[in-house]
Amino acid sequence: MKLHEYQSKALLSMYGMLVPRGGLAATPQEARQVAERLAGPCVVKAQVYAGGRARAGGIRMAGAPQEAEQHATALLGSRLVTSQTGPEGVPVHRVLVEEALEVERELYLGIVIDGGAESVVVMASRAGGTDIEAVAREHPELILRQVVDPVVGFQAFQGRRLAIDMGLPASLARSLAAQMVALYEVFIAKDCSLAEINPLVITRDGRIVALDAKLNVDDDALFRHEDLAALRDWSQFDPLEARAGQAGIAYVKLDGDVGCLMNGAGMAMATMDAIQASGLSPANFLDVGGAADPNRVATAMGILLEDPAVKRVLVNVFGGIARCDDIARGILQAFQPGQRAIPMVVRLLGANLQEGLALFRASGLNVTFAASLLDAIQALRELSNAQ
Amino acid sequence: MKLHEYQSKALLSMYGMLVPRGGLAATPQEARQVAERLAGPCVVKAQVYAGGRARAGGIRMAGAPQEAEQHATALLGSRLVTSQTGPEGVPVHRVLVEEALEVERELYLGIVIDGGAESVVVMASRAGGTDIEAVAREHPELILRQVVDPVVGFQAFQGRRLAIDMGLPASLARSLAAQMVALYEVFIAKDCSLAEINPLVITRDGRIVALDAKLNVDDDALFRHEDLAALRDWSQFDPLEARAGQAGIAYVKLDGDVGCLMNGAGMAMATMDAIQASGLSPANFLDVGGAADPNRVATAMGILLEDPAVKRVLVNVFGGIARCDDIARGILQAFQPGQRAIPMVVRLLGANLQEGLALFRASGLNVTFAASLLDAIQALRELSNAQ
Amino acid sequence: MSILVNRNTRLLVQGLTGHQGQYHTAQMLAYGTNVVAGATPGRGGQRFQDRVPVYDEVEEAVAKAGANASIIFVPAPSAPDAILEAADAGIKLIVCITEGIPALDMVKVLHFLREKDVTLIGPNCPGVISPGERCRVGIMPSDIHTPGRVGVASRSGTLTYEAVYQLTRAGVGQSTCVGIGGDPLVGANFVEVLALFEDDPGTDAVVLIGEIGGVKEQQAADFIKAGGFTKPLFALVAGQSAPPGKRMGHAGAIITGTAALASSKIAALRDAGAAIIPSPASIGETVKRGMG
Amino acid sequence: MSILVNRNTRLLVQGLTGHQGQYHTAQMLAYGTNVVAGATPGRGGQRFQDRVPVYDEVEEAVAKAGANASIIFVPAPSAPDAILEAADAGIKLIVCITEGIPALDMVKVLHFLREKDVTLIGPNCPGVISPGERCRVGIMPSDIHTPGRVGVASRSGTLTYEAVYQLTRAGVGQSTCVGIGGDPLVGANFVEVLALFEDDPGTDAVVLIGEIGGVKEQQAADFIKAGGFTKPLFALVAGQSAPPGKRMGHAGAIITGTAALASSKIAALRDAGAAIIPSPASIGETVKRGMG
Repeated sequence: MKLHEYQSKALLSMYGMLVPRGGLAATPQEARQVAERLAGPCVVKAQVYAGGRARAGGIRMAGAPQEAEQHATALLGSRLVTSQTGPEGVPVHRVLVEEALEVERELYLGIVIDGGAESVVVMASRAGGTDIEAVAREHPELILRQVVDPVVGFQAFQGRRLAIDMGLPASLARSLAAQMVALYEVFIAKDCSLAEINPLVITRDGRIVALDAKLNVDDDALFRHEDLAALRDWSQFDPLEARAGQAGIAYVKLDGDVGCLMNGAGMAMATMDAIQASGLSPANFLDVGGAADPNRVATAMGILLEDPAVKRVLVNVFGGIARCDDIARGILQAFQPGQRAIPMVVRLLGANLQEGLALFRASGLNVTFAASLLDAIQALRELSNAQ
Repeated sequence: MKLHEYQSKALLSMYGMLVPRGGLAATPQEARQVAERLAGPCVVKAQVYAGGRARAGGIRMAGAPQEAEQHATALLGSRLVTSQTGPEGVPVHRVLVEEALEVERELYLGIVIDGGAESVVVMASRAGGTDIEAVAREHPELILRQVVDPVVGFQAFQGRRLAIDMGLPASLARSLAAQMVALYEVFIAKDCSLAEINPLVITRDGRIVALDAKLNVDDDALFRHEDLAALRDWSQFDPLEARAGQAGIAYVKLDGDVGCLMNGAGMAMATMDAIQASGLSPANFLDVGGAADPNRVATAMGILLEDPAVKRVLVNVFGGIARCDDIARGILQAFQPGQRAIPMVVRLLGANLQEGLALFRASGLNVTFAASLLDAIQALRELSNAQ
Repeated sequence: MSILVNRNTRLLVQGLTGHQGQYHTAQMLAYGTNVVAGATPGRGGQRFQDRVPVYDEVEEAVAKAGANASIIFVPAPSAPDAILEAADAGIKLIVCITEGIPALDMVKVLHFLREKDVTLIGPNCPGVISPGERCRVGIMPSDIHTPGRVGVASRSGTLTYEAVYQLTRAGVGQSTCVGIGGDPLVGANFVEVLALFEDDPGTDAVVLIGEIGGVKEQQAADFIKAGGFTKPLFALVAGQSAPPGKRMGHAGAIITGTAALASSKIAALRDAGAAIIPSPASIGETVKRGMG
Repeated sequence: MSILVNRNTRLLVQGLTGHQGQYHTAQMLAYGTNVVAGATPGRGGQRFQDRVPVYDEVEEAVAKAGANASIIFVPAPSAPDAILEAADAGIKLIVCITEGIPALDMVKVLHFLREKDVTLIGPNCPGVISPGERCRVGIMPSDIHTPGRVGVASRSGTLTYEAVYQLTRAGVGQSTCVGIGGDPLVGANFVEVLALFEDDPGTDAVVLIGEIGGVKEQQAADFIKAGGFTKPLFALVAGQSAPPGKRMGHAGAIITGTAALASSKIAALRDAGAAIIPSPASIGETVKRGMG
């Protein structure tokens, strides 16, 4: 789960990291007031769940409070389209107005849980302020790593080593290490899956400040962080993704026109791959889960049908725990009177298969049955050619 | 550092342990008000840094608010003498007024840092509500232990095992384990050196409640717990111990008449042992520390002189980092005009020895020099015989 | 022959008394698995289907029922505790079905297990099945499996069923099928499972089913290149059509960098000599042809 | 001959640039210790007494100055980090003088070091000295020591000086004197030090100086009974006159139960065959007589 920049910075600050002075604004007037309080040049930053804001005009310098108000007026209520969003962009409901700092150096600081190391890894780079994934691709040697021992946690000496290996003066190493330790403490205390400070800046007057901040919280750990779970901003999601998310369904909207409903993440991806390999294009990733109950399946199917791009549907469900008749019931439940007609290819396997198929047959809907994934893809192609 | 029962219970409660409903009172009126709010039989408990309160009359049942007020009147402002205090007792400045619970079983729950296991150890016993040290002595098999792995921490299954091995019904094991996990979390979060819930009770209605609570915080960890450090209640100490503690001097008041000033804990204990072995009796343990600066030595000597029981003084300092002239200066500084005369045996060894001895000689005080610990004890005995 | 489980497996079910535990225990018993005990705190003394005794503690199940393997069906917040309880009681094979364990909990659990002589399969996995041994320690549909000499190792659940279904239909039986789990941090990875298959005389070849995210497939490729696995390997990597930066169901299935791409994994495996399965629809066919 | 330190010891001083670090580095150099480097973050490039180079990191001190042992003089809040930095950089002997490290920090540090091939002496200890090797890695007064064949192992600082002083005055020289530290949790305990003395051909007997609190003396007694240490042992346990329940200076010196009593420890050591030193004033005399 993503946190907004302002939420991330509030947490960092609690754990002793320096962040720029500033305040949140939901209206242009509030933005002006914050800028007045800051009494100096400031930055107006759109609060959205997406990176690449600067190039997209989502981060704007303001020399005077009036200018901050103007920027806020332009941003608030708009949709920001960045390299990380779709063409529809993400809505800007709040801006963060912060003091503009005189920056001497920009660093990158990140923490992840590394599957390879089976541990937390703290990363740092002197190539801060840029697209760190590009750096990782083109100059991997610029990204330094320290694996954390889970018994003793991230140690200050590891932070000093990162600082010195980044080429910073040893005089700064101690305070930089302290900032890294603080970020690590947030990471652990809040069950983060990702923490990124890009850039972490060294100001002309020698302070180390988190100019930007991005914390992602492990979705699986939200059960012990009710306060954080409540921060999720559903407005930042595609409306269908938001509905799916709230119903506990793994759904990702894609560009194609084949709506697909699967169970199991691997099966869902594989089905999408097979669709794409056949020259068709999946409209979504959708995993109703292993123990798909009829209501959840109905919600999932409803979401598929609501996507206007979806022209045909593939149901590919391999019953493990899930029973085929439950799946059928759920899908049919979504076809309430008035629901648009849509051709479906259905491939079911597992317990109560005949009962499931019978329910489909009885429904009167346009359903093609397939016995295998190969058959299903073939049937889809035929449908597509016919349409 | 000890915490009062009410302070300990506030922490436990924050971490999810059940404690009796109640409130703190500094006056009999407040005690009555708390009792009225509780609306039922209650217990009035003296808040002191000592166990053994029940037998000493420091814990009293009250059927009605008026009775609670009477008990509070008797306790507040008095000094409570228990088996764990000296004959002078400890002052009662506050009482905790709590609901009286209907108790089905009394258990013991404790957490320590075990030097042998080099880890945290959680202990539980079905012999709760009694003197646990006596149980440990006479029925050690009744005290169950689980060593905690520092990577994963105390686990619920360990708590269930303790519960089941105590002979509790498995139906209670889960909730008891949860209480143990909560206590372990307090222990770690607050850097405790000891946590004891004695008794942890199971009420008639099946709740698990910490009827008493004792948390000691690791003195060495107080630098990261300013809030806890501020809770130290100096009124509970012998006045001389309090003064020494505030000056950072390790001082323990004893029963004898030989005041002694040493550097190093082992040396201090050994010197006391030698005094005692010679038939004399040490008036105190006092370690001025390795790098004894003159001011600290002066404070230490002042404390010795202020103890009216002290009839003679032994100074036994082996200079490592400490210089003998600094020690001499500090000791002499304590003999301000008006200070009572007292015979001293001085044994110094280390850097600047001659300068130190010269300072003593020039002071005009009654000082016998000794070259060895053996000589020093011999000189003390002669002094004692002469006095 | 098989790896991990066989006729000597004496299975304990942790969380047997829950809904999922009961359902799958019945399935496992029906398949022939020797389920010797269940463990649910507070439910000791019960019997499942009048024959499987339930204990309060794993320790008791080991002592009284001789359990030597465990399958875990307890909810995510309690699952790390269940894994540690099993390890502490001396269980040597722990299969954790539970989905949704916080990643930082698994960092600690894996660190703890590293010093112990324990194999953890999962979490968030379908388990292990050896058709020839009639031993199912998992939640997979039994009837799609058939005894044979091809091993399956997979990060996915249902996609494994699909693969096995295709294999069986193509006449290719399985020695053992292992779902290693869809989380970024799991006990045994592909490398450990391939090492076991390498040593298993009952396995002639392995089907590896990977997906986007992490470096588990690259680690497998490195292991093969280093000579750790020498039998034929058929590999499928799901997620070629997945967009970057989006979690595709599994916590581990997210493209966060170049290495996480399906194409990178396929390249690594191909480079290590694996036969790449071109489409999820042609698993059975590819393996059958490859096995000649 | 000696244990732990000798003429090949190439010592790094962590926290050399502090007050205590400077004072004792001067003393150690004067004694003959081969101090090859200091380490203080942010002070790299300085030189102590125009000859000992100071580095920012321990790793650098190991790489450039070939340090193989370290002594730590950094304040308690940073001391665990200093220990871990030294261990991480490959230092094999770490002597931590620092007093006042939180006990829970030491639980973690000791757990971490258990998997490493490192000996930690201390914390809260006076260090190690081998007079015959002119190697002092500690804060003890140098001049009281004299080369010889008796080892000293002690939980105390100044009481060790007293013991050594008496030994030297009695004409009994020392092979190595080790202060293991006064905290409840320290790196090497009596057992580890006795094992080293057992193997040291330069040590004929050992003086063990214990005190109230903990079970370190009992562990030593058990080790002797198990045959781990066979040379003559002279033992003194301080704190016979200490009251129960009060911390006597050292964090570890507190009587919390029967085992913590001086009398229990003396009984255990006597039972293991140790010669008990009757009074702190008669250490030298007792050992001299005992050594015949």
